[in-house]
Amino acid sequence: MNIGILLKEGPYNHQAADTAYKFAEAAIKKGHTIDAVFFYNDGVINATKLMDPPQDDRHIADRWKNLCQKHGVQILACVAAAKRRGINDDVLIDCGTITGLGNLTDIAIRNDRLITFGD
Amino acid sequence: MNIGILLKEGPYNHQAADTAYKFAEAAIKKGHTIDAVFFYNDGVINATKLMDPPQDDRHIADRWKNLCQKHGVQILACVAAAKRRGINDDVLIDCGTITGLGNLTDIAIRNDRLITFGD
Amino acid sequence: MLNTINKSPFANNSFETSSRFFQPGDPILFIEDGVYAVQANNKFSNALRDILKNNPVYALGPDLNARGISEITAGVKSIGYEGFVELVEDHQVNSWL
Amino acid sequence: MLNTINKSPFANNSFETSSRFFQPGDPILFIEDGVYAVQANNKFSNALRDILKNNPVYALGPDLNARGISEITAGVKSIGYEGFVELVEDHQVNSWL
Amino acid sequence: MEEFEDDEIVKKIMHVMREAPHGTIYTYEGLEMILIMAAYDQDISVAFIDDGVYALKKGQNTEDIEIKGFAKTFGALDGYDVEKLYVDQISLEERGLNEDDLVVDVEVLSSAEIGKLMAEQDLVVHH
Amino acid sequence: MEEFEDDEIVKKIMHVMREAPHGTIYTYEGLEMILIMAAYDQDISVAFIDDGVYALKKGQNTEDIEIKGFAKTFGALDGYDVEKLYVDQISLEERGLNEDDLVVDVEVLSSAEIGKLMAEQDLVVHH
Repeated sequence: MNIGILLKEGPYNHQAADTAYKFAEAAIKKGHTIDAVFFYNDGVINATKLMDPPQDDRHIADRWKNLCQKHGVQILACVAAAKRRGINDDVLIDCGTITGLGNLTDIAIRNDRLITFGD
Repeated sequence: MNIGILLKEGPYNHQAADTAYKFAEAAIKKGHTIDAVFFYNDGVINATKLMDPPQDDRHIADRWKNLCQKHGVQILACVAAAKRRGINDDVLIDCGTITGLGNLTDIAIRNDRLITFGD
Repeated sequence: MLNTINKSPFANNSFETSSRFFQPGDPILFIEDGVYAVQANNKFSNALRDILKNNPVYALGPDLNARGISEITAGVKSIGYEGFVELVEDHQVNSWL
Repeated sequence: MLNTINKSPFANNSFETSSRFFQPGDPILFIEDGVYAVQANNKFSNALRDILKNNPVYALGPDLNARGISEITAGVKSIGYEGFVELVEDHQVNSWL
Repeated sequence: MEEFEDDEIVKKIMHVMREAPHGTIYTYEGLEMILIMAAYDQDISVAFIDDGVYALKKGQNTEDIEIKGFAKTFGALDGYDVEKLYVDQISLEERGLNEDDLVVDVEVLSSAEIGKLMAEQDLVVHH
Repeated sequence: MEEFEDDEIVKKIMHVMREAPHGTIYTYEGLEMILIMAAYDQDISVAFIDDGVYALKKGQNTEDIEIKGFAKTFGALDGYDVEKLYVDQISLEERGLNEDDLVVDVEVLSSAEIGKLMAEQDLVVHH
């Protein structure tokens, strides 16, 4: 099954980013394809490579990068939402892309599911 | 009167950053001193100079910069909260400082008020 | 102590909870989405009238206007950001989030 | 359609509201702070029992464990992230935020 | 499902507004998403539930909080081919509002009726 | 107020926990703030209200959600000279909990009693 994920909150402040990741991991393990994780609203903060959590904590930006590099999951941040919150190509995580809501619409159309995580 | 402000949510996503600013503006107009605006939790996102909202919208990072440059208001972001969310000196707004919670404690001690804005 | 409430009472329990903690005479200020509490004739009007017996109640005018709330419960006073500052001059602040 | 609920029912009205919209047979899945709704013998247990008459109800086990909830309302099934995926295989998703 | 078919697929997509406007950006950024998806010729509907109904309230003037208002855009959604606007009756009544208080013509439905429409969707997105 | 006096001033600061743990970071980052402020020898108290009481629930195991737990730190706050822990009785009862369910000894008070303590503070911070 082909699945898209829409993530509407930033990392650490809300559990949404964690649940979205754990869901994606479990779906891939069961043989499904995660087409894309699309960051919207404060979700775009997930896309910064400057994230630097304590060593003994999970690294949320690295999770997205790994999903992208190892499993071909597109990691996308909405450009309008990103600009409001100071996310641009200078700080974008490797393998991530800043894109438009048209791309989200394509994701909604071409996948069997689009699942929202937020707060 | 000497006033500190604690801001716990990021710009645009929550009105807290707007209310905090409008309050600070009104307090200064009435002759009070705003000692500092301290960003905590997602509030640290207020401190990025990469913020680039639509031209016809208010520019929240510039508001903080102006408070600092024109009215001597310290603009401070908690280092631990900032690191989790990808805010460091590379993207910090002019006149802003990344600092620790000890500094917030000093602000709480030396001011007549510490007022929290959040969500 | 000045109590501020910034959440819609329909969505969040901050209004209901905070009212258990108010001391007589404490001013209450509704800001941001909190101002929906003072719209006239809604389901919080009775609770608000009870509070008004012991506490002065304010709502931030700019937030009322932004939300198109023109009629507010009798006894509630609409103030601007200057009025907010004046309340802070006289009271410590308890910002219910 | 799978309905997910992620907010504490004590703090937010998403559980109360969403239950007006459930269709018979729709599975309901509580995740994150939403799982407080299924703690045994709390004030939402009766509402939950009504829902259980027409809908299968699940709660995410990792979220229950994180919050120290060991006893849950009878009839509610604790599942892992794999179980969440299985529900998604069978249903479109309505994530109440 | 192949790429070239995308243009021909029309999905039923319902956007749910359940938050109050202005206190958070969800309603506003949700509206931006609706406008884009509508431009892709999808079958869009919008349901206003709980505090979401306040997004449609007449007389909103955001000048003094310096946040961009958007009630007018909701009022003009039919110009973007978004014509299915559903309002939850209980949500309206609980807030002491009626249809005359809203900036646009809507269909006021029971929660059960909106629930049935939700069940027919390919996608439901909450804002 | 002059700089050199700072060390001598002891302010009464109450931290209010009103959010559930783990779903958001407020309780955890709030705890970090409490620990720092306590190190500055301030007169710290913590009030647990509404879902905030869940922060003290026994048996929390966050391993499977991979988020750092912190119930133990709440249980050890007296080691940081934070000894005034107040729990709102109604909040506890509404959640079907009692003192035995909590990781630490607390003072269970009525809302009115906690309200009186709030009125005595120099500063109240909600997390």
